[in-house]
Amino acid sequence: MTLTLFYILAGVIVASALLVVTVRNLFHCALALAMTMFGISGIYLYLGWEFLAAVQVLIYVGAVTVLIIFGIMLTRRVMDDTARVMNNQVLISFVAAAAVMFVLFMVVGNSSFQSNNHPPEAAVSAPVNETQNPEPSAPYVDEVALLAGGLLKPQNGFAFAFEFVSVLLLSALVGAVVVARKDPS
Amino acid sequence: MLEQYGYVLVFLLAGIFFILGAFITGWVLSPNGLLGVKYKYKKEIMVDTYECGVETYGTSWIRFNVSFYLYALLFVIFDIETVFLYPWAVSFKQLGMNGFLEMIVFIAILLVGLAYAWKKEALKWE
Amino acid sequence: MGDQIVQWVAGLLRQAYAMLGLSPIAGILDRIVCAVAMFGFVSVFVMFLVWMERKVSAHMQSRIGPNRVGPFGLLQTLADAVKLTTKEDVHPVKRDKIPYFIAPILAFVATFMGMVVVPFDNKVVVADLNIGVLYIIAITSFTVIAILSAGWSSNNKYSLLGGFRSAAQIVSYEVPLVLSIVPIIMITGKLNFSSIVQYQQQAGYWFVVPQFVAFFTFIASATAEANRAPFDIPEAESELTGGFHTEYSGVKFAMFFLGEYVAVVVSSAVAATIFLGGWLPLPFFGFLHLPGFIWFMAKVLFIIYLIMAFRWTFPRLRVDQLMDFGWKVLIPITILNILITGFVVLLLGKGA
Amino acid sequence: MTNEELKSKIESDFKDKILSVVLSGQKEVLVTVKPEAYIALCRDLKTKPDYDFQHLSCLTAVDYPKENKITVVCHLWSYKKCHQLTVKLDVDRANPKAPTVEPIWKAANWFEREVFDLYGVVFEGHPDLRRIMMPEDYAKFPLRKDFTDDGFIIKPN
Amino acid sequence: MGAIFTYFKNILTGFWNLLLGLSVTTKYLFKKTNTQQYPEEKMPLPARSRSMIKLIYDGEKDQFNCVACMMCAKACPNSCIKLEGVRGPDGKRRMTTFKLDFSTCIFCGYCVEACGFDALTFVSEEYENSVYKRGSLLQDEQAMKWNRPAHLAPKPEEPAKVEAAPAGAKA
Amino acid sequence: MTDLLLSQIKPGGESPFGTDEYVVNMGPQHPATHGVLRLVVKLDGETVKETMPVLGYLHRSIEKICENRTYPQCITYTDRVDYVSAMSVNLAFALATERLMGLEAPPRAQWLRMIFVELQRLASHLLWMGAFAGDIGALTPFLYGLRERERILDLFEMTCGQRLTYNYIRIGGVMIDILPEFIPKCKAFLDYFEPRIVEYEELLTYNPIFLERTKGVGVISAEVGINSGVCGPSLRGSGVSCDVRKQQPYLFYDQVKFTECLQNDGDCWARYRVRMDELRESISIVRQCLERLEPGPIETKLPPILKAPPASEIYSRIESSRGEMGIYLVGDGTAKPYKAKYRCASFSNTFVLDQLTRGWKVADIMAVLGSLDMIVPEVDR
Repeated sequence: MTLTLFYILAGVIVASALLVVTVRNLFHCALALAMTMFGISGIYLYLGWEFLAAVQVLIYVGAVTVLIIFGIMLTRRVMDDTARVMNNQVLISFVAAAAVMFVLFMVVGNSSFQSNNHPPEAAVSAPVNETQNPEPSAPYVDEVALLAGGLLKPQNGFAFAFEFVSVLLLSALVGAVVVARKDPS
Repeated sequence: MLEQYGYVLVFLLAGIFFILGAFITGWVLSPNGLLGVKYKYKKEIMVDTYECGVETYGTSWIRFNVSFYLYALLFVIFDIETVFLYPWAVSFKQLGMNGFLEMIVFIAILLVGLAYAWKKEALKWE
Repeated sequence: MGDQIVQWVAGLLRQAYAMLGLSPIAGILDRIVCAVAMFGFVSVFVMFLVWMERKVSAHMQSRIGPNRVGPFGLLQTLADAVKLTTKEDVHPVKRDKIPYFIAPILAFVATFMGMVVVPFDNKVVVADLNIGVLYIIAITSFTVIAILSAGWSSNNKYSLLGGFRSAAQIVSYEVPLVLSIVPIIMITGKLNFSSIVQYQQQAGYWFVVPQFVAFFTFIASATAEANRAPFDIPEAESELTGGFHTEYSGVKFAMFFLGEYVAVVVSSAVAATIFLGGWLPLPFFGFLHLPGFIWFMAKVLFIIYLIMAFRWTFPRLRVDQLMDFGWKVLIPITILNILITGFVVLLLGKGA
Repeated sequence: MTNEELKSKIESDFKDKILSVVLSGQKEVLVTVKPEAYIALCRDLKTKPDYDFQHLSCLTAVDYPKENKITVVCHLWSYKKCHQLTVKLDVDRANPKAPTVEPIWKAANWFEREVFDLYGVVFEGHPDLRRIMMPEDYAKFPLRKDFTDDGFIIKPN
Repeated sequence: MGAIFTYFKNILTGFWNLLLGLSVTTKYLFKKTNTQQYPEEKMPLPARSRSMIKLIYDGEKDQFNCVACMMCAKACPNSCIKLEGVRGPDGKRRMTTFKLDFSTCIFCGYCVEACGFDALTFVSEEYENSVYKRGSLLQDEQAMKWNRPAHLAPKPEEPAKVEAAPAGAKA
Repeated sequence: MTDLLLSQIKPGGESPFGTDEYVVNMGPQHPATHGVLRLVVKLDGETVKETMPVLGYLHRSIEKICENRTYPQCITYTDRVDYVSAMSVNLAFALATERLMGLEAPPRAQWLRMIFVELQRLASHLLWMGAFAGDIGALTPFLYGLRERERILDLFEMTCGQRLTYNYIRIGGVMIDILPEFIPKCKAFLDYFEPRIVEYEELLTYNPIFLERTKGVGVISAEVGINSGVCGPSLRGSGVSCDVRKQQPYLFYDQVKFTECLQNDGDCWARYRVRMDELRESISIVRQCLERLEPGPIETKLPPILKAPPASEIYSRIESSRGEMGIYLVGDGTAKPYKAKYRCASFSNTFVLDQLTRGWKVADIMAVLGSLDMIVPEVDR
């Protein structure tokens, strides 16, 4: 039953991901992308990490898709269905895509996916879990507190990285402002 | 715990089916649907795009201003911030003053960004 | 009391399954029954709300409002719904078909899914998710895509402008909406609604008292999220005729309408739960021993009334002023509120 | 300044620019201007502090088919001095052409468009001389006295 | 510092003024409404109301008061009155046909004012003038026939125009 | 179906980051435009680059009709020039004809005219207030305005029998004298109405959203305003004293006390304030008129068929609710005017719409249009 669910989800994700790259109408692409993201959040949920799933929906569906649609509106030939999918850089892009895919496969293959559905042993053995495990007997890990502890407790050593995220966001913001505000004329 | 999300899934599917059901009902009952009559009047004008009774000039799918994009980008950034805020808020009492100070720094850096955007009038709508 | 009723209904359902020989798939059937019941509740409640809005607006304007169909015109909305269903479905030929079709579905489903976590009474909730607050915020962000699709696919300048304005607006007000809940979560340390209500029960006060700033910012941003006046610029009729649903008619328009009202219900329910103590009775009125469900609905209706009163009292903001209000007033205030709450909670925690 | 004084002052000031100044039966000052001096007179009337006609209250035309002329009529008003003046310019009915006063009073823009639309007077130098009331492709000039268009006029008893 | 102060002051005063506005609408929420339910509740129109033009029919003499003097047709700015008359055996003119096109009538009242024979009048009781077919707006003398009730008969001493000063006009 | 106007518009320029310039029609079938005004708006994103009003959708050639009607018959058509304040136009035409003929109405008629014109100003401003608030998005003041307006119309109907097209003010006087109960009813109305203004002000004047929408929006300076022919309350919002009632008194306006309401900012809010203040001034004028009403004839005795005015011409102006209303009459000695020109306030006020909205947002078009108090039949006639 649960495995069927996974295959359905995977099917949806792959199908909509294929749509993203094949459909010529850019707006439809964006919708398909939202669908993909939604499917991925389903995978997170399937693994039991509900916070991650919610964040996936919140950021990727609610925010990034909107960003992409607004980005689409900046292009000129929005409704041009005759645009060619291929151009003379197809080879380079194919190589690049293959490389990215290889890296992803390496990463995916090496990681052991932790499901939060299962008894706590799996969760306890997770690397960040030494900080806090509210109730060891509980079959469910409060991942939100887990995440917060992992990030913010100084002894975990992620505090600086956490602050750095903020700097990263700041730089993105400043960059956006500079790019958008520059008067071209 | 996770079986709770079965409800979510069922609600999602049920919602879609309800709407489709409503559409089908509408299609059955509407004058141009299953039980309706054939058109006796000019259809082209009726199904044209509405623009106050005047023919549309030019295309509607126009290129938009970059400020929309900027707002979306700002939103993504602040959305990520809130995503970090939530776990922090949940374990706020456990983390104590230490975590609070860390978060203040985090927010402050982002507020600098907001102030910068404000100052540069990037928040000005066009 | 509410949970007793639920238990009783569940028992009846079990018997029914057993009689029909459907016990093996009882879990799925339960969920379907829940969804159907919720849809029924939502439809009826929205019909009531539309009637209420018309009555409230009418009396505010020295009018009577609907009074022909049914007692006090209560069935007026039903009549309207029947009318919308039997209306001809006029759609522009130049539309972009797939998004045009998807948009009303998404607009409704996104908000309808939010109803899953609304706690009507103690233990009377479809699914008391651990991350309830975040779930609602996440799931309602689908509305943006619905509105963008509607605005885009209609191939109409008003729709496009309205849809994009609306998307920018929803996106901008999601930040203060999310931020205004953070202080509550800091205090309670929980993301699910039942725990938040229980915390208020134990603490003996509703969060509207210490967190009134958060309450007002939440109401303001929730109003904006639901595209209600004075933040209804996406469908500002005096500028953009109908905004993103200019080209929709008949059932499809009705679905947008339904979605908008369900969004109002969801945000009011969240506000009632978080700030007004959910199913808890009013202070000094506990002796009435009314079921929590009634208290909860009363609070929801109060907040909905507030939102309606805003709509019929205030002018509409201009789009740039709306953005300014979101980014330059609401976000700084909510962040300030978070910081002040943090200090106070820590100081009180030290003192205690 | 009373209207009599205004009349005599205009008579003396713009002797070479006007054809006649009359005080009508209703004590209004009517100035008929020489076509070539029309713009100059209007500019003087607006800028000279004695007159200070800042406000072009109305600009219209009257059709006189018997005398074969269309008279363009400007009604001027001074907010500061509170006096009124009527400036008239006769143009040829067969080929009605008049200089525009739009550069002097912006308000003349639509008034002149209206006169063009309804009388056919072409205002030379007008920035945007299009039909304003009638459809863009309409060919006749409805306010001329000899205008006929079946279906447009209900004949009174 | 001053800027921050005004920032918060603006928010607070704005909030207060919003509450003021809300108080007005909320007050009206509980007040009596002003609506009248039209088909059930009918407002009596004032006696002078120009709502329907009628031809006065003299029941005693079994004839219309109209003598076809054409004054109404002359006064009508839209020329929507058409009437004809003949000279009767007694030497007096009598109206034979009277047609009023209500689709072009603008209810200016000139015809009633012009009438010197008490033949045309406005009726304030009838004001539901809408019809289903445009043709039925062209009414003839039979459709406009109106037998004046006794209580509306003109008092002999009252002139057509009220010239007496209203009481208390001079305060 | 090709639109001649639209075909003349050239597509906008391109800029790498800007929006495509595009053209949007507002009206004639638009929920916001008053009547059937059509605005062709060139937009850059949300910013207005140009507003082109397209007139003529309500053109009924009233001026041509008047050339074919006798002078009293023309009065019925003046009702249709500005249906929201028909009394003013009645008065304008009647006054113009009287001046052309050298007539003067008896004093009682003059006072009655003043009462009705000022009541009409109240009614018109009330409707304007509602429509303006509705343009900005507040729907409730519209109903409040209509509610009070109904009571004024009741007074009119009681007197002349009509609620909208009165044909009440005639050449040489008024149509009919008021009923005895008119004066107490009118006073009762004024007493009821005065506190209502406070409510409108609470709803709108200092509402922060209203302030945001109107303060500093659509500013017109005094010079530009005068030069562009703006008149009436719209120009008084820019601080120009332009009230015909003060500058060229007609009726008995020189005998009543009232102040000319002026504001200096020239924005939508100033225009709003001017009209709200004028409500109070009009109430005071009506009160003074009611005090000074004396018995007497209400109509100059005219020959049965109106004496033909002399072959002369007159340009007569009054202050209508919307501003300066001028009537240019040319008589040729016959019973029909040779030429009748209506100079309407809305016509010249709509002209500045383009100047006022350039650089503002789409939503501001409606705010500015509302604040100018234009009425389409007055523009098109």
